[in-house]
Amino acid sequence: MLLEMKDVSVEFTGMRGSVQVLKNISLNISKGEILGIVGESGSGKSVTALSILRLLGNNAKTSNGEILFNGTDLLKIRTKEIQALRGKKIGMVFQEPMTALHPTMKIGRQLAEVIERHRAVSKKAAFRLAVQALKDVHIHDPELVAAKYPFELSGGMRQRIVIALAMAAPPDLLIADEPTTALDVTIQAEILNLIKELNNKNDTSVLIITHDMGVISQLCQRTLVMYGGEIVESGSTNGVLKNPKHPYTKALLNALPDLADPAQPLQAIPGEIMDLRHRPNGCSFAARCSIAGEYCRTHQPALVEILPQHYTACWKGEKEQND
Amino acid sequence: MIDIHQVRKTFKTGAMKIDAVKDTNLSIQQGETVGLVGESGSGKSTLGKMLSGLETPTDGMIAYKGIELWKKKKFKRLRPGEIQTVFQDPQSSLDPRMRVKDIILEPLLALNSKERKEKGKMERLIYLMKRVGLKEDHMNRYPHEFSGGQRQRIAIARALITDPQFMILDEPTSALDISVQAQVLNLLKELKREKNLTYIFISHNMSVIRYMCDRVAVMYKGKIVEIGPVQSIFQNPKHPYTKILLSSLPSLFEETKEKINFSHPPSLSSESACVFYQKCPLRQEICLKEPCYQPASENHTFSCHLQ
Amino acid sequence: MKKMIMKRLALLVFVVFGVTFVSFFLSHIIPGDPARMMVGQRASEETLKQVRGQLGLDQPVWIQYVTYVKNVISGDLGTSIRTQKPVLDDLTAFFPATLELAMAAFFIALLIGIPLGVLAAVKKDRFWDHFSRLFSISGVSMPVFWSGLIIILLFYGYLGWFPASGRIDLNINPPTRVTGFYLIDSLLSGDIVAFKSSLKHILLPALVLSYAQLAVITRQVRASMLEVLGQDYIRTAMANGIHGWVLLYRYALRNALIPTVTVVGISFGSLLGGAVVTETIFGWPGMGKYVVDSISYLDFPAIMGFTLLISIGYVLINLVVDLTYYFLDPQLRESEVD
Amino acid sequence: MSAEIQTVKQIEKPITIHPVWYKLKNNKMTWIGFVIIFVIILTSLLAPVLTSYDPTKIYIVEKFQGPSGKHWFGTDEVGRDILSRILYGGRLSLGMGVLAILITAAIGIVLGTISGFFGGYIDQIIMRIMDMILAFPTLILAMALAAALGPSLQNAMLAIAIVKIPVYVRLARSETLVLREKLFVKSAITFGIHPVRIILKHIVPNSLSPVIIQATLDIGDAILMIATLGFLGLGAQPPTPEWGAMISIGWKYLLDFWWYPTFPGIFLFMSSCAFNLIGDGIRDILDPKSNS
Repeated sequence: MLLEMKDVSVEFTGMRGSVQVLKNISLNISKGEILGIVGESGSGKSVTALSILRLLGNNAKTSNGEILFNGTDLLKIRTKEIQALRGKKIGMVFQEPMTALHPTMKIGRQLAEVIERHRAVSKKAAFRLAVQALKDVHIHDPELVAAKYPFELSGGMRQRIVIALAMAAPPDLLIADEPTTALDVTIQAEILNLIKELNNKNDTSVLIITHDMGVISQLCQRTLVMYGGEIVESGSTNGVLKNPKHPYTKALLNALPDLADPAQPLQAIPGEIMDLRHRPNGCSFAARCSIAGEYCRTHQPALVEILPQHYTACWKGEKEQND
Repeated sequence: MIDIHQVRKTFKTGAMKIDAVKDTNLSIQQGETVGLVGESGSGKSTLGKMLSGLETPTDGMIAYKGIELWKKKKFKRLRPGEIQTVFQDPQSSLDPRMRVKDIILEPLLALNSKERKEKGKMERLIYLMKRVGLKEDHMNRYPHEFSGGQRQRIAIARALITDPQFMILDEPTSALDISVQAQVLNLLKELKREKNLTYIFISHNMSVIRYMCDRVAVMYKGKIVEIGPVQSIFQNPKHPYTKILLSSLPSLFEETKEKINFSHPPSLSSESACVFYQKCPLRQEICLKEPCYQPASENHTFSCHLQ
Repeated sequence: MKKMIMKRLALLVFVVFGVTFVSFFLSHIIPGDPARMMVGQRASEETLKQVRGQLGLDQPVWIQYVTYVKNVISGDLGTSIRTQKPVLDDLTAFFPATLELAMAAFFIALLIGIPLGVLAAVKKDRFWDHFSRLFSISGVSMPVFWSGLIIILLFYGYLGWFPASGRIDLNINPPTRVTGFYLIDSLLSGDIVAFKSSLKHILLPALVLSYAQLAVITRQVRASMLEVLGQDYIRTAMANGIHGWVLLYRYALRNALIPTVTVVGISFGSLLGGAVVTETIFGWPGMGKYVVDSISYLDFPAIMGFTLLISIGYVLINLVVDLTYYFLDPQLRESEVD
Repeated sequence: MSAEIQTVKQIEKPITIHPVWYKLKNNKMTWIGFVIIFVIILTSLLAPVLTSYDPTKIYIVEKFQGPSGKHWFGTDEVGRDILSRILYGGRLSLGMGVLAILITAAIGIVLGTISGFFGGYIDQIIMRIMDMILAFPTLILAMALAAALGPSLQNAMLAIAIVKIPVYVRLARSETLVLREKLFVKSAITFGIHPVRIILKHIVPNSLSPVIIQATLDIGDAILMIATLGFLGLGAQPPTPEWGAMISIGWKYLLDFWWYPTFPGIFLFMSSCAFNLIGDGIRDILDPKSNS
């Protein structure tokens, strides 16, 4: 197992006490695998990604649990060690390509800077490798682009460069947090293809965070569904999308306009997204769930294997299985 | 109901002139929902803004019910409140310092006092709030106390207070989560039926367009490259850009779908070339001349040489 | 870049005209008669009239203005009523002293302000942040004319470590004039004694003068550092393994300094203004003292010459600011190429 | 040096409530500022009750007396009680400082909002005039204006109000430019609401907080500048008990009678400091950029 998160919880401390944004998250990624986390805003999917590299702010506290990367617990090692790991072993790509690059440093220099960090090469060689890295993410005229500043490039180009930066080492694991959300659909497709290709070529594992079911279905082998800072369902992408077990996953898929009949109303999920500051005692989805009973509101369900390699955290689902 | 004739909008940045919208024709019938789809910078929002009075057309004519909206660069409201807009970002479309009640009633300030009194009655306000899914006691709260979906409901209630006939929906659900998006889309559909509204629906999301619209116009670099009934466009796209757009839509259940990609910019170009020339995978020499519109089927036209 | 410099120089012409215009007419609404001040209370109407004629004060105001502008263009700023010397000569005599003081204060402000601002941002809400906050708030709240007095009282009155006035000890000959800056001139002529003495003299006034601007610079650096550190690209850099000094210096500070440049430019202008007061307290023989004396004497040509000089200096500082921007921010460089 | 800098800007949270009061409660320095101002205002208003001395009455026999039970802060060169002069002077310094900023902020908001909202020629004209004012160092221009208007406390106040106008015009203008792009303003335009109403209802209220922050900080500065003009003889004239004017006379006696310029200076420093503390605190509370 390349990465193993076990029972990780994260709290944010603010002016008025603390809010639990992640609750007992466990997941694992094996070598060469693409794992997807899908969820809406407030589900904790981005926090999960940031917690791995310990990039959460000072107001965040990661309590209990462990994050094992190649066997070492990332939560226990010293700051220096995690800094050495960032980019070298685990790369990360963020949502906003427009602001993710150093605005006053040339592209080639930015890449060379990172390459120098991770590989024992001379300045000159680093620059050559930087140009090569641009070529690897399918940028035409890499020499020309290397001599440009970020503001001279389009969003799609910048996201390619951000990916090139993250892949500079190259790392064993690439975390991509909504890598295509800010891009046009047509560009999105190209970026997703690029990620898939890099995964193939280098055998790099990928953790992809998204709100878009389409991205999940196109890219991921396995999928986790998050709601309210918890994992509510996990399994193979096929299983989760075609045979969803958790009422939330089902409802989410039904709410998509993609396949809906325009003559019928969409099956919307009633209510609003859970407010993390008022975490209920029972299942966090119970308030919006169409099949929740009294028991669901007072008792919290655990993630159980309902089908082989397919887990869900739902009292009803378990009963269904038992019946 | 709406007639857009040869409309052009040119933005100047320094010495550069960019046509955000060029030579666009579009007419919208009473009661239909017309979708405008395209990527960022395609001019779809600019077109919407010219209908609502936020941008002045550089050239051309826009008429509402046969009467020109723009006369000598001045926006004429035949009757204020007939055309209303709902914007994308409910975060910034509500004044953070106003109470919900005042926000919803604000458009009435443009009406004459008789109409204002009539439409601003408390029962009407409460009815509208309930209709869009808000509670009566939300009236005295401030926008920051609401979630994104609720704010969009407030924005919709505000647009409805003047009893408009035509609404410009500019990416109304793009900032919302999927589960909330479905609620808002349903609401918009119901309202349309109830009040016999006409919509122009601007979005970059093809599946939302498919679900919401009767007709759709695909825009690229300021030009409508293809327009027709939703069914026809989705099943039988003619323009290469529309095809790429449809093929890049990540689909949930189809495993293998043939993907068409953009082409890289050619060395040769011309001022009068087709708008899609730079990226078209099928381009040929003839494309250096701007193509005319040609019919594909009933009501379905596109602008490409190569079909 | 040429275009930008041309723009600034065009503005300079505009400002020179504007400033002469405003200061000229301002000085003419000042109640008081400079001719009367010159000849004294007991002089006869006859002499008064004669002096008026000499000064051109009997002409209509706009003719006086045209004459004045003509003279300014040919480099003649008029003759000071108070010192009876050409204003230009007076200003060139006093200007280096003021500039030396302002520059010294400026470097102190930069040298302490930037690191303190960075430290405060990095250690936000911890000791150094609180310290820098208190330090800078007291800096902007400190009346220069009062803090100067307290410092004199302490270092001269009680401790006797530093002199209280002048640029150099009276018994030491000022160094041969090359730049007009004693510190530099004394080094150029190898006169260590003069250097030490002028260093001792400049230290207290420069410190007092720099305090307020130091505070401003510290706050600005802290604010823009915090903003930059919160930006996405810093997070990207961190995720790519950039950390420590490289992150702080090459990624954060370089961009944080861009908005700081404007503030630094303005603060240099304020230093020239603040010098007026500091010079009065420390008996520093610069332009500040000269202008205060001129104002109380209603010495129009001197006041106008001074404001003109300061305003031109201001425009030039802005030009330097623009040029700095130009080198720091590639996006600006690009947009210039139209 | 640690690189663990706060980086998570946006926590995924659907609703945020302005925690202004929570922050204000925790901001000790702001409270210290409020307390100082309160004490200075109170004591200067209660001056007739707190001291039995007339601030302008000359009593040569008691000149240059050091601090004592009788005269807490000593007496000046003609035997006036320095404490009572400071307390009465507080009314002038604070009052004039606040007034100057109120005037300048009001003018600045009006001009800046008009400039930003309408743009075009109006904007060009207003901004070029502001550039003119900005071509002078503030203090020098204030000195020249004060001299031109004739040295007095009121004129010093006016001079300061004039030289500070560009700051507020620029601030209000840039806020307006940002707000003009906000969708709630655009919406109001699409409703067909009159521009004046849009400015009054949407632009001004939403651009007020940076103006308030700037104004609070500037009151401290205005108090200092009024005192500076007084010190240079261009402001309040003797025997007005204005702090700057007091120091202006007192500093000549500094080495022998240290208390004379020292105490007015302390009050000057404290009041300016208090406004800066409050302004700085409010900025931290209201400015979203400075939050973590």
